Amino acid sequence: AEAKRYKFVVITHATAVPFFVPVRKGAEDAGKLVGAEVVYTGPAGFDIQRQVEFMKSAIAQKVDGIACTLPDPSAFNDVVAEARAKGIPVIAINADAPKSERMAYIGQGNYEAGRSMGEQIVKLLPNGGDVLLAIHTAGAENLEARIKGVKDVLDQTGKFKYRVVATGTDLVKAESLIGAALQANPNIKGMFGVEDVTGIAIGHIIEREKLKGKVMGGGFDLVGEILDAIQRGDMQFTIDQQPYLQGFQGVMELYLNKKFAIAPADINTGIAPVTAASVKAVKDLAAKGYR
Amino acid sequence: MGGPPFLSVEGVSKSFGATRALDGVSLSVERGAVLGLAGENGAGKSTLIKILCGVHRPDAGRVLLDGRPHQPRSPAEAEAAGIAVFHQEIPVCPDLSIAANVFLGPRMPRRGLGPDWRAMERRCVELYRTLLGEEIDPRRLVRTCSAAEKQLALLVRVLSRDARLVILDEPTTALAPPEVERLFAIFRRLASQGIAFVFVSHMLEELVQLSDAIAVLRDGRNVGTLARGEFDLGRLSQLIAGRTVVQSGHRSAAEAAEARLEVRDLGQRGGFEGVSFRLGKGEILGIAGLQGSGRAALVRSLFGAPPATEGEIRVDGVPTRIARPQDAIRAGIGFVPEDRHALGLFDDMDVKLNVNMAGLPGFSRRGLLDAGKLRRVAERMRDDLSIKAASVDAPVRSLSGGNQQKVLISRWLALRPRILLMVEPTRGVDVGAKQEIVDLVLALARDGCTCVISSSELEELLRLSNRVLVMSRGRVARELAGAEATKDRIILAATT
Amino acid sequence: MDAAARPKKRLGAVARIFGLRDFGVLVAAVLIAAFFSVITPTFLTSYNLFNILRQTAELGIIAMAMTMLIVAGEFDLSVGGIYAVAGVVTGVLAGRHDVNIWWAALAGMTAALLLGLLNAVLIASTRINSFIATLSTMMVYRGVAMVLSEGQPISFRLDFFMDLFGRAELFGVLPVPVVWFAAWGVLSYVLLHRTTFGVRVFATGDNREAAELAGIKTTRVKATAFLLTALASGLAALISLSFLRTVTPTQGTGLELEAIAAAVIGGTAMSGGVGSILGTFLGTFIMAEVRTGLVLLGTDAYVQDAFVGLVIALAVIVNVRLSTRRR
Amino acid sequence: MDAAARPKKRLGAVARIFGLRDFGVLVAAVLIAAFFSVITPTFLTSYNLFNILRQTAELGIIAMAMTMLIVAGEFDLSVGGIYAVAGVVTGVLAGRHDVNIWWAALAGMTAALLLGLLNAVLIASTRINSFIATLSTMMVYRGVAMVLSEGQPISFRLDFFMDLFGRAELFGVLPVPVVWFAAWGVLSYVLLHRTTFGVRVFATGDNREAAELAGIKTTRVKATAFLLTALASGLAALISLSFLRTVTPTQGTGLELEAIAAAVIGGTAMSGGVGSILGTFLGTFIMAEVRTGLVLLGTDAYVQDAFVGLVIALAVIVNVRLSTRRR
Ligand SMILES: Nc1ncnc2c1ncn2[C@@H]1O[C@H](COP(=O)(O)OP(=O)(O)OP(=O)(O)O)[C@@H](O)[C@H]1O
Ligand SMILES: Nc1ncnc2c1ncn2[C@@H]1O[C@H](COP(=O)(O)OP(=O)(O)OP(=O)(O)O)[C@@H](O)[C@H]1O
Ligand SMILES: [Mg+2]
Ligand SMILES: [Mg+2]
Repeated sequence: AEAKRYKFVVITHATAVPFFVPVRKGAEDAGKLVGAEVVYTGPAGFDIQRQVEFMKSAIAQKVDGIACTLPDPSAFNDVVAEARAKGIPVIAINADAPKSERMAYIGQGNYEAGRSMGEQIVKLLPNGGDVLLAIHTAGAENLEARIKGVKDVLDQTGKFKYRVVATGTDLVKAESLIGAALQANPNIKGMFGVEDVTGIAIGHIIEREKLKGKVMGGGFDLVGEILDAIQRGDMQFTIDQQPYLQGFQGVMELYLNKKFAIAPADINTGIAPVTAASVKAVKDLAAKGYR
Repeated sequence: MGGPPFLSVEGVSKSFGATRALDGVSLSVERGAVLGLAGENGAGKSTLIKILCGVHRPDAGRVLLDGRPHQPRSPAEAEAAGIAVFHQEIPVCPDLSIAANVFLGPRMPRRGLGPDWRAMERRCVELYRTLLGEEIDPRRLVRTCSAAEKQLALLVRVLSRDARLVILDEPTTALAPPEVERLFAIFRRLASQGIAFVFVSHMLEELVQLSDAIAVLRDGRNVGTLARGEFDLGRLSQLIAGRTVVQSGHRSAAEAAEARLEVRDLGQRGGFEGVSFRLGKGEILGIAGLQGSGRAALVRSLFGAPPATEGEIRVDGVPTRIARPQDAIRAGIGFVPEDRHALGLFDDMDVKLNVNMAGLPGFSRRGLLDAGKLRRVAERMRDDLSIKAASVDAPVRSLSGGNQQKVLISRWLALRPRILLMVEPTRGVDVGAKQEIVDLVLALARDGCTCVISSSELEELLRLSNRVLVMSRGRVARELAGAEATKDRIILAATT
Repeated sequence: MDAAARPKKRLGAVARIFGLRDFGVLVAAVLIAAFFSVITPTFLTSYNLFNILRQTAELGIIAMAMTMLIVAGEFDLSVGGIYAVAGVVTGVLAGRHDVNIWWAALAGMTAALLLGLLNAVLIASTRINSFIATLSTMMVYRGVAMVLSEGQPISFRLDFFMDLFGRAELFGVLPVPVVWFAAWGVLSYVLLHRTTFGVRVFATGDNREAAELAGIKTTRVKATAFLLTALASGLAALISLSFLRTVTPTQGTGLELEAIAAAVIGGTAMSGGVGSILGTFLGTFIMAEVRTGLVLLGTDAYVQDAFVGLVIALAVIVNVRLSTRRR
Repeated sequence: MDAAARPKKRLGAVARIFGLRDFGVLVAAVLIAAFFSVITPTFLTSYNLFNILRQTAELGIIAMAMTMLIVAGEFDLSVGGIYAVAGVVTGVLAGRHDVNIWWAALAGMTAALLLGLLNAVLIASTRINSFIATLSTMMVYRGVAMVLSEGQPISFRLDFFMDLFGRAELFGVLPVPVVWFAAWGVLSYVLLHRTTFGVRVFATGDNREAAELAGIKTTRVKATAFLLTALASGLAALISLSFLRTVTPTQGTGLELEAIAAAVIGGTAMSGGVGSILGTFLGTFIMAEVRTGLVLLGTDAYVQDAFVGLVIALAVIVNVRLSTRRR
């Protein structure tokens, strides 16, 4: 008989965020490769309640597998269990809830990503000092986890004083507010954004104020503006979670599980941060949506 | 009679900021008596009433009800003390039914937690039947009612409260003579049962007809209380205005003149039909009729708001399509609507903009607003019409009712219209100002402007018009020219 | 010139028959459901329909209270903030300080009511527009939720309380949030459409001065409506935290506009004085069925919200058309 | 009983002197500035003040157009969506398809105007409330921006265009967005307060039926105001993309409420018929100075928005108090 065309659903917690574009591409590429239908969906902005509803809808459709972010330690336990009970495999990508019945986790934890940013900062500023941490939406769970990771590393050294600025998702406002914070404290030795918006803003400010080399800069994710800033030398690094891999492997593992009953396995997608040394290679791929 | 009066007001004063609305007013009402309250616009009548019913608190003085101090802190308290008030501004809730409006308030009949709609509706029908001799649908939304029907609903409301003191602030401005007659009969009957009335009106005939005594306010002071027998129309109008008001005369039938406005078989679905007339230059046509006779709709249709659906309109012999107000304005037609607040005035704007609103295109100079011309024209109109305003920069809402009305009329006069349409041009305006407006219209006609006036005040209509068109159920019931037109003939034609 | 000035048949008698006023929105809801049922077989399953109802519970509870408030002539943009504070207070006490969940929930509800009271007092004492007043309290309340929770989500252990408010399924199928939704709906319906308080609410929003002159204490009516809205936000927070076993300080962002949209789809007039609980229920349902239907259809993530917007517009137009024709 | 019924002195002559109408909000703006200047020395530096002005340019341009629209009696919640579409259209053409930036910008502006036209037509033809109508178009437009950009930010190469709209500094200090802001401000001021069109706008919002009877085509007035608002959103998008060299499909989220808030802080009445461009300018400035001041103070990230909310409420209260006393 003709092999069944599988239908997999990929659900992320904020589809409007550029970060997830490579996740989507990875998932869709994997789908094409194995001849499965891949539907990418989820709430536009962070909203647990709504994300649960997306998962319930997927269950209602009796899809063949779900790859989804689980950005809360317990909110998704029921719905994941429900899917599993109905024979639908569930794989966590990007954000994990270890206590849920998800079969595997593919990604790098936000907290770990934050820690790796913290380690970069310590490397850049071995003597410590005042640093600025920027976040676009205070209280967004994944971002808070990253901030916490950064803080924990910095606290361990005992040499850093940090301040957190919340800017909103609007880039104009972000630049302005981070600029103001820089004005308020001329001793600042570095500025680091835990997502793309503040990351881009930091790159722009260092360029405009000609602070290259005087103030260190770092960001998150492989967006063009940040990579440009690294190439110019205005910023020193950005943290990459290889989101393409999260989407790609998520769908692959679902497929393999469904087709050959291969048990999904955890994959750590985290690698060393992108710095001036590696930026050139990464940039072309990022423009194509792979990184 | 002996004993203290039922209601006595002793030296009551009230100021709003710099405006002294009431200045030591004293007056009293006996049980079973009707006290008329007269005075110019802004004399303080409504303010006094709002003190009696707990909307405002007096700055000085006191009020005694039944010999005891009466100081309500809210309308609910006043109602509990046996006072029912008909307010001048006709405060209804348009999206509630007639029954709900009639019974609205803390004492709305209830069954358990809920309102007892069935009882309310039944009583509402009964009240209309016994009080007005009318059959109504109590579930009808007030939004769909005409001004007169709203006024009647609030009157029914006031009369249903079993009050000891009934206060009526200009209750008849939208009503036709037969309705007024019927209401007055009810007021008299209730008075004979011992209920006290305070009755405010600018229609002196009504005041004279109904009141046992009339108190006249001027600038917040009681300038005299006249007992029955002491008052007549002339004396009253002099006391109100503080000067002798000369009533200018009725104009003779029209001189033959070239046709300015011709209307043939005009009709509007649900409004009126088959209306034809021909008006000469400088002629004044009065339109009479009961509420719902289609008279206001007819006048509005000549301004395209909304347009007639059948028939033809000719201006100066030229067939003219009037689909919207702009068309009418272009044809040299002006329109003074019946409700100056809802349809005429821009409350947040000053006098000069209100005056010039219809002629805006003429105030653009090199793309910018010509502020100098705006002021010049407004000041000229103010002087021509003797509008009393601190300046043309004063907000229009700071003017008295009569002066607000003059502002509205001046808006069209500034455009030198060939035809001026008016509905209830003197509603709620005091005697002095009323006469000034009448004079204004007559002068306008002398200058060759043709006027169409719809009004429920027959005296005024008769004083103004060369001819009167009486409407009944959407059709022209009779056309009365010159001396033919009398009050009795009009009422007869309107009611049969 | 104006819709209101057009001739209208007297429908009095018809309008009072319950439900006919909400005919337009009912038609819209059914049409949408029919559309999705034809296109995707999963739509018309009891699992999916209960899922839609479950999903609307929180929004619906708040939207129905908001309806009362809008009918009374005010808005509350701070509902999302209150929802977050109520959840966070409960969460911090029960999840972090091991206070008994019942006491914690009581504290959460009390907090919600206090915030509602603050709204009411602010608007009554300053008479500033409630749109802007609650826009500012929205930001303040959200800040409170952030500070109290330290920006972190809070999780709970499983408990009977959770079952009662969010997790149990009556008769094995009916999710308990739907029961709460229904209960609050009946309560709101009775309050707004079957009590004299409801009449006062309509009168206040219809013409505040007229209501005052008729002896209605309109400030008190509005304050009560603000409190009820806050209460609804608190209840919704308890249902949400029970169902998810998590609260986040950012929860309920954008809820205010959705609640207003649901009410308006259901025929509530933004200018006050007109509205119905049944209409709002249907409005909430429409929003949820569109969302779910689109997901079942596999609509692209980027255009889902766009379609929801489109359907909101269509539903309002259908409702306005059908109602003006009948009035 | 009502605020409007309170005693009011006739200030006629005084009111005409430009700006005194906006006295309350001016006082609020100055008080806030004084407060921050005392507490933190960096506040009163030209760098910081220009930074504040630069930061307000986009919001301010939109808020001033929104003021006209609110004065005319309508709202536009879709400004953020239009802002995003205008930016994305320009970005996709210039950044991805190498179209000349000037043509791309023209296309972006055209798109903005078309979306504004769509709003105007929707509201004029269906007469549904503009709040709900533009709430739905907001979602639709945002979806358009997402689809066109494929959800990704788009970057530009540096260009003379960028200098002209966003990056140049006149005389070495004055950022060019501030110049655009000022130019648009003067234009809006003249349009609203110094032309017959402005009088028509006020008349339409003050009393629509009376305006119709005075021969004003109120539908056309409203449509023009919608178009101007869309134009402002487009201009703001060009400034933003020039300054940032980046457009994102999510840019401008929440802009609509900020623009309304700025207008209302500046004394614009939500019910139409009252408002001023200068007031809105000051309102925008207040919002920005508070945000910046709080950052300079080193306020906790979690409570920044809460303080902004607090100040919005205070500013509106101060303004309402001062204006009713003077009117
Ligand atoms: N709420 C108010 N606020 C400010 N001024 C007021 C208020 N109410 C009345 N006034 C002023 O008080 C004075 C008396 O007004 P009032 O309404 O009592 O007059 P009136 O005799 O009823 O006039 P009319 O015949 O036009 O109804 C007027 O100058 C009016 O401007
Ligand atoms: N809010 C207000 N502020 C100042 N004066 C007011 C206010 N409201 C009413 N007035 C004044 O009170 C007086 C009575 O006005 P009101 O509009 O109540 O009656 P009116 O002018 O006779 O109109 P109508 O009979 O059509 O209701 C007028 O002098 C008016 O200017
Ligand atoms: Mg009066
Ligand atoms: Mg009057």
